[in-house]
Amino acid sequence: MTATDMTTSGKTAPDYEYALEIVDLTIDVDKHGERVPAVKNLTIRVRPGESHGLVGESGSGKSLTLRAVMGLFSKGAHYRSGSIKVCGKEVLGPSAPNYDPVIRGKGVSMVFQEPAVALNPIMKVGWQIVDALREQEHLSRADARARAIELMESVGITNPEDRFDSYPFELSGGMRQRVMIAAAIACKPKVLLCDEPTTALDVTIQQQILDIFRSIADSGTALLYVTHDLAVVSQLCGTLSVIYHGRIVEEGTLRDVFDTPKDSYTRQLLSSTPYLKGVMKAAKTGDDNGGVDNSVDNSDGNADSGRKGA
Amino acid sequence: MSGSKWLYIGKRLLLLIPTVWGCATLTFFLLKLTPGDPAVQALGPKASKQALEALRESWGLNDPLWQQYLRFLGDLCTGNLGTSYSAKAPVVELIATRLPVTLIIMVLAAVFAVIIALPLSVWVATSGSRVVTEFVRILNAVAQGWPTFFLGAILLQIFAIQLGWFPIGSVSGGVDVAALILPSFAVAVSIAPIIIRSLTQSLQDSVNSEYVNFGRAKGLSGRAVLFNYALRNGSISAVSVLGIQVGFLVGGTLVVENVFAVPGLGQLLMDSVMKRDLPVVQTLTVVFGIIVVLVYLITDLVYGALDPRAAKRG
Amino acid sequence: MSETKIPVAQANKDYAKIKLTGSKPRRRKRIGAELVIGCVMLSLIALLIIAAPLLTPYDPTHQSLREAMLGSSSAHPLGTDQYGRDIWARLLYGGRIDLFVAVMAVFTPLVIGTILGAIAGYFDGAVPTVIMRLADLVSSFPFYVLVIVLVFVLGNGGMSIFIAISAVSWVPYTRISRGETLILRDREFIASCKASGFTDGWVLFRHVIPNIASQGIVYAMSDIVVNLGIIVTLSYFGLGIVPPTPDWGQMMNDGQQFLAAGVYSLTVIPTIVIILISLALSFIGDGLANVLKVRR
Amino acid sequence: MATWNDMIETAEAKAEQTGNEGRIVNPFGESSQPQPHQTRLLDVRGLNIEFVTRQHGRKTRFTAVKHADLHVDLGEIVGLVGESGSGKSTISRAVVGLNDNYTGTIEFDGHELGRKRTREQWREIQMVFQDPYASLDPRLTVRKMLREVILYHKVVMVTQADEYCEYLMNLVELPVEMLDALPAEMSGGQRQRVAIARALAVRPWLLIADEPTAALDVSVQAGIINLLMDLNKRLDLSILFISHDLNIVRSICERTYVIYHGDLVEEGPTEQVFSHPANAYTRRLIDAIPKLSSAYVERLAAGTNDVEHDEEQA
Amino acid sequence: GSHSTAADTQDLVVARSLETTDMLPATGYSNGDIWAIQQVYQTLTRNKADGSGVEPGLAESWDESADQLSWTFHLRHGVKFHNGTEMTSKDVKFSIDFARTARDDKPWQFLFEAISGVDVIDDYTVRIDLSEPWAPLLSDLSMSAISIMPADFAGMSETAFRSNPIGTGPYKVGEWKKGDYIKFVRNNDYWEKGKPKLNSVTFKYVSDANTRSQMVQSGQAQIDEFPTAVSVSALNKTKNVHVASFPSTSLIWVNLNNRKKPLDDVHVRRALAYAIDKQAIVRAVYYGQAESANSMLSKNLMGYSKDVKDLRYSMEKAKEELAKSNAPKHFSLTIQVQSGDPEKAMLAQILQESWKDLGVDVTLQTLDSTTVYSNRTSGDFDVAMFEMTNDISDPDEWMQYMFSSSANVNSGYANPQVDDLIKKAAADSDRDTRLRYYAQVQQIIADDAPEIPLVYKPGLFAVRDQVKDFSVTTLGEYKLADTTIAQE
Ligand SMILES: Nc1ncnc2c1ncn2[C@@H]1O[C@H](COP(=O)(O)OP(=O)(O)OP(=O)(O)O)[C@@H](O)[C@H]1O
Ligand SMILES: Nc1ncnc2c1ncn2[C@@H]1O[C@H](COP(=O)(O)OP(=O)(O)OP(=O)(O)O)[C@@H](O)[C@H]1O
Ligand SMILES: [Mg+2]
Ligand SMILES: [Mg+2]
Repeated sequence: MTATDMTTSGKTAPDYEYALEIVDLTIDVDKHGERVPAVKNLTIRVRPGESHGLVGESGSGKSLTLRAVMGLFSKGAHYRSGSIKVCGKEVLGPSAPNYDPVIRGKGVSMVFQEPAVALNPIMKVGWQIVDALREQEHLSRADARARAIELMESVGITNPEDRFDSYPFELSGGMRQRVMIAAAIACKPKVLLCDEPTTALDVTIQQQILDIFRSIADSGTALLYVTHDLAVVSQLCGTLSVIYHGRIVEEGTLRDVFDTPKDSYTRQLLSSTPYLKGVMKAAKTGDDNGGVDNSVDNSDGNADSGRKGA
Repeated sequence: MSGSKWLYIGKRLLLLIPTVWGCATLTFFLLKLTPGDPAVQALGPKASKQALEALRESWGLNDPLWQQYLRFLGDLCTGNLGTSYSAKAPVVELIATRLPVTLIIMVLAAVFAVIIALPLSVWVATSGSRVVTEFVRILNAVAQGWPTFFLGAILLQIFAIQLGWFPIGSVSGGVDVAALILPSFAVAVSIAPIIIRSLTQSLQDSVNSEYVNFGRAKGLSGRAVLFNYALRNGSISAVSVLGIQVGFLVGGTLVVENVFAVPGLGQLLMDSVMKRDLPVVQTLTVVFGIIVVLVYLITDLVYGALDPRAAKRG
Repeated sequence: MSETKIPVAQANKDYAKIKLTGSKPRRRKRIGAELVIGCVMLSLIALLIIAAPLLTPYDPTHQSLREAMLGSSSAHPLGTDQYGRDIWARLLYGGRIDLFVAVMAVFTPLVIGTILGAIAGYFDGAVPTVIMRLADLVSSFPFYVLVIVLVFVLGNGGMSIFIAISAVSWVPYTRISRGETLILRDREFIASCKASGFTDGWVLFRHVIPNIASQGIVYAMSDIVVNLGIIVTLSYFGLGIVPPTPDWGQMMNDGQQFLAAGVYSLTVIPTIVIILISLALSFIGDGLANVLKVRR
Repeated sequence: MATWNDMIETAEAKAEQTGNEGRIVNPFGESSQPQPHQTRLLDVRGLNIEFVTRQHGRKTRFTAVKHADLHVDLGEIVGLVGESGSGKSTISRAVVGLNDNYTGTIEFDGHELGRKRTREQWREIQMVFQDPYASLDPRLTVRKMLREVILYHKVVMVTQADEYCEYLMNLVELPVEMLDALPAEMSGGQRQRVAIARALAVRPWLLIADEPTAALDVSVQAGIINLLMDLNKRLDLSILFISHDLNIVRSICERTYVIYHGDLVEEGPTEQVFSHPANAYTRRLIDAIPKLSSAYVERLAAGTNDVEHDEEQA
Repeated sequence: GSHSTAADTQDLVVARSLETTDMLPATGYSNGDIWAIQQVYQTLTRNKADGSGVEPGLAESWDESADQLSWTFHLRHGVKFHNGTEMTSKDVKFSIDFARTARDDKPWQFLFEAISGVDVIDDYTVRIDLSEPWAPLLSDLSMSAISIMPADFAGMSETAFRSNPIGTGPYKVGEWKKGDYIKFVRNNDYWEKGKPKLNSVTFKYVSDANTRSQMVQSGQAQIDEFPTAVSVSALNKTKNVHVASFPSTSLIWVNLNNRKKPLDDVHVRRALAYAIDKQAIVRAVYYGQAESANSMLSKNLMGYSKDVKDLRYSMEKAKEELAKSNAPKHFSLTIQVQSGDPEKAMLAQILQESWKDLGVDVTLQTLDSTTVYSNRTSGDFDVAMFEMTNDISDPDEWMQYMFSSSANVNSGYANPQVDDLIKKAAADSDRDTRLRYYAQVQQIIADDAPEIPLVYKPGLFAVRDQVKDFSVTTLGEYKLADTTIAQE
């Protein structure tokens, strides 16, 4: 892995402590014609070179948070209050009510969950890296191409020269995810947001991708890594926040949270991981309990209606 | 273009054979079903019964239907398209002078339709404003409800009479493109609503798509994202809609040709049906069939060029 | 009793209990403003048309040549046409046949086309090929030749127009429905239906068609206006609805000869109605698209 | 309306009476449907599945499953693991009858399954699909969905259908009220339970679960897996459990097959496969499993977790 | 606009409602053909402008033999065909023989059946022999169908000649785009000295009436053939444009199928005729630009009698007549109308409404013109509407065509008395006697009402004021040899 060329500027002492600082962020979404908060007073701080995990169940507001940092609210999601600073500069907040897109690319970039839909389906993958470079770094066509090929190689794409002219649909899921990572880090962002980038992938591929992220973080980029897979967090992140229904319920270093979880939700999250071999075996042989809770697996869609119906 | 592409084109062109046969057969029997005697048309209302009978005999109209059909198929295969009953000139000649007119109207109409539809669709898809959406909706409704002959009359009144920018029914030798601009525009207006609808839809989809988001996340400017991401993707599905519309236009420009006094194939078709000019109608339907197949082929090729996935789907 | 299950997130529990009042949940499908506006507009127009006898004392076919081409007055709110017929009465009565033909000529091809397309998309083999070749053939056959010739064969009038349009316009529905079916066929629920042992016909009619119908229905809304346009065009060539049955196409075309004389109202009045219908259907189409959009 | 608890109690009471220990007894009584005779419920031998794909008009043959031998015994949970595209779903689709284009034999309960299956044969093997968001008809409420399959296979009488639906809901631990919910109104886990309920509605002997939890949250996965284990035990249901999540397979399966590029490269008792993988690929797969190190989890596993109670009381 | 050049170049554009499809004189039958043929070809005799008779054309003079069976024509000297060769007797013989000999595609051949032979006396003298005395001969010879062509088509095949006509007329065919326009250019060797004055005349085919008017309004064309009656006042108000009205032989009439019940009953036919308010039609359909018709013979033709008493509108009389008939109380009729003809469609609707009060249930059936004419020939109709213009100044053609029991117009009406009168009139060379016979026929027809005349229409033309000396003869021939275009 050639991580050396990824972010060298990160090593020079920056004039800010946190590469990414989200303070008291509240985001509303439209639900059944009402505007309800989906992310509530969320605060996350990530230092340069640090990998921070954001863990929570589906619908807890992880993606909304990341999209707020990118300034990419989809229809129906609205910023309400709070502040987001990238490299000390407020991009969204009281002093910047309208998101400033200048920060994208070089300041902050993002790897999306589904590489199959996040890559432009009709554009050769190489050009999807090149166009970012040309726009942001003002490189010539040839330079940008050379740089793109380097990047592709650095994220573990074999034969980058050949792959350059492939279309996304011609690549496997793992390859696509690598392309997306290469495009996301093309302009050496100070902050890289990752929205469940390995969920769609095989374990073996996941392992390789995680390696890439590790080296990106090592090169000084601040990583905010969203997942619901605690095992992944434990492999990659130094610190983490647990989000539950739009609120951070627990945060701290990996060891603190994993070894002595304080919040009950965190505990249940930890305990629901199906790695409890002993417990499993017990479940298979032991007697059953009729009083199992009926529906343990609810996304908050139902939770909300349940609340309202009550 | 790769070899397989040519193979594909070749295969598609082979489709012409059943299409031509189907079109011709359908027309043949449909026209045979219609009442009305081509001989009366050819000789006029004053002709004597004997003359009519003699003419029918010499045209073979008294033969059993299957014989007529076989003879017709034979002629078609040998490329013998016959002589017009009414114009008494070779059918090929009649069609050849009008074909360019129709083709130019089709192409211009397609271009105008895109020129009309593209900005409006982009406007609706990107502005997200209710007012814009409703404004364009009203434009669409007006364009759809406005009868073509009326639109034609108004266009002529304004652009030909008041402003004098375009000729009406030019009589210059060759094809006077200036005289085809208003008719093409009228055609474009009539097909634009459908294109606007589909283009807006697909643009909205692509503007809200994840790849556009990713494009922005990479730091691309709004313009770059709009053109290279949203528009290119969004226009893919509109291409086939446009193709189908243009295909439909072949022979569907009757009113426009009448109103603007341009001698196109649509008018010839209408006249020939009215006159029971079998050889002309039959050849025309065959020509239309060929044009439509070609338009669809071009559409698919453009589609394929725009969308690399198309090749894979086959 | 000892806990032997895999422990699960208990905190979820509070939110997880779904309280549904009554036996049926209130499934508030959000009917958008568009659908409401469109339906109100269309119902108003329909109401006017249905209640025509109450809204005008005139017989729409009654001529009174001595009162031709009158301007608007209290007796004739929209004036009279060249036969001295009351335009308001003709406008009201004129919608009956036009809308009926236009709607029927959408409904029939919608049903036929959707079923054919579903068959073509669902199965492999000869039948789909035949269907699609036929669709190709019909769509490469000049539409107006078919319509005009059919009108000649069948005699002009609403029935012929209906048959002629139907004979042609099933094609887009077939294409739409086939495309949707091809997508749907790859979705797992079709596989899961088959795995339940359902026969192909069962799956096709109970699962495939209901799920793909919405696209065609939405398309059909704009097709109604297209059909009205065809009726107008046929009237232009004198092949429309047979007089004296009042219809909008004939009205517009009756007005056509007056355009040269600078009298536009005869054409404009029915045109406005068609534009309003087009607008209403556009609202309904968009609204339906939203409502019918199957939520995943 | 009988609550779940009442239902279970009566069921258990019945079970005790009949000595049918550990099995949930259908409140409608065992139907006339025959029970399996063989312990070897499913026996797949020499299963070979080829796909012919067309690329740019050229046919290429691709063997997705190569001479697979695989069996499932009565009441057994068998795992099938392998990376994406290795052929897991292909095998399952062939077994369940969705793909009849294979060579080799698939025997079920001692009888070979033909290419055209009888309604009864369809009933015996049921499948739960990977993506609960795509495997339910989005237009049907749970009740309609269940009734359809119940009545189609004539599992109970029409008059009993609703009651039977409630029984099924209880079986999969869903509130009865949810019978009138649409898939869109349910979470992924709930949908997957509905899918399971539908599969169980026809009282199959073998359930094929093709990555039933892959699309679900970790916290939700546990519930589904519990349910499957539960059903296995209560209904003597054999399960072929397909997954690429080795952790889950390790937790619940007695026996495991490992598939790699269409080859079944390893087979054996789960523990043995995981602790002493014979095949290099299996080893690689196991190594790639992300390890979670949490003292809390360890304590939990060891049963020495008392922190929780403290907290809850606090 | 681009229209200021018409005066400089003397190029006239006529927007025409009909297309020119066939310029072979013997076979072209529609007005679109005939009026174009008349620019290029000429005939031995020429119709006088007012339609009252014939005057010398290519024949300077003629003599009739005593037995009335042989006519000698003296040809004009020095007349050149467009290809430069001089016109002589052999060309005349060729042309007449071509037109009269039986051929399956010659619609006019019936007109010349009385001719039994054509003899060349010398280069400038031709004798025509008749099988029976035939008064209309001179008029017949003015028919475009018997125009003089170069012998043997000047060496071309008939097909080639059809597309490259050669005549002696003031204009020759310059450019001909079938279905679009035909452009005539000046024949510099024309025998009438100083004519024609225009460089070129273009007949542009524009089927839409609005567009034709607009072309004249915009100066794109200088003449619009047949503007709609309703647009006349608007056109007259347009600057530099006026509407010229020329007398014509046009008659709009209703054809009844006298063979079908209950139309076979004269009382029913009379009732239907009485029920039509022609005055109202003149106002509502023609805005006064037409005249109600009293006779089935065109007003501007020789033989027309203004004394013919028609069945004037009277609902009482109509009902009385119907009461006299044995028609059922209610019966239904179908009116066949040609598609694409708004004027007739409007008339048909008016008839429909007019007859409703008689208890007649009228259905309109729109058919293409081919079918309408086929049905007329085969008798497959109840009621149909037609417009008729005559091509020659003699009424014989009209009489034969419309009223004789062997008529082409199939109304199924057969009256030996009428047949006899027509025959006698054709054979008689005394003008007054002929007129008397024809007046009698007209009154019989008016009373028996086998057909119902509606209106006489003038020839309306929207003309730009700059066009000078443009006129149209009663028989529809465009007099373009004298026409000039002035600066606007
Ligand atoms: N544009 C939107 N309009 C309305 N509601 C929204 C919108 N975007 C998100 N939401 C709602 O906000 C909540 C949080 O969504 P978010 O996408 O952030 O969840 P997530 O944590 O990323 O879940 P997952 O793990 O499934 O990706 C959800 O309940 C979702 O329904
Ligand atoms: N209908 C088909 N036509 C052609 N190839 C197919 C078809 N179905 C599956 N394949 C191919 O067969 C191989 C095995 O596919 P299969 O779906 O069985 O994999 P899988 O192990 O279930 O993977 P996943 O974990 O992604 O579901 C893949 O390479 C796939 O591309
Ligand atoms: Mg998310
Ligand atoms: Mg699979």
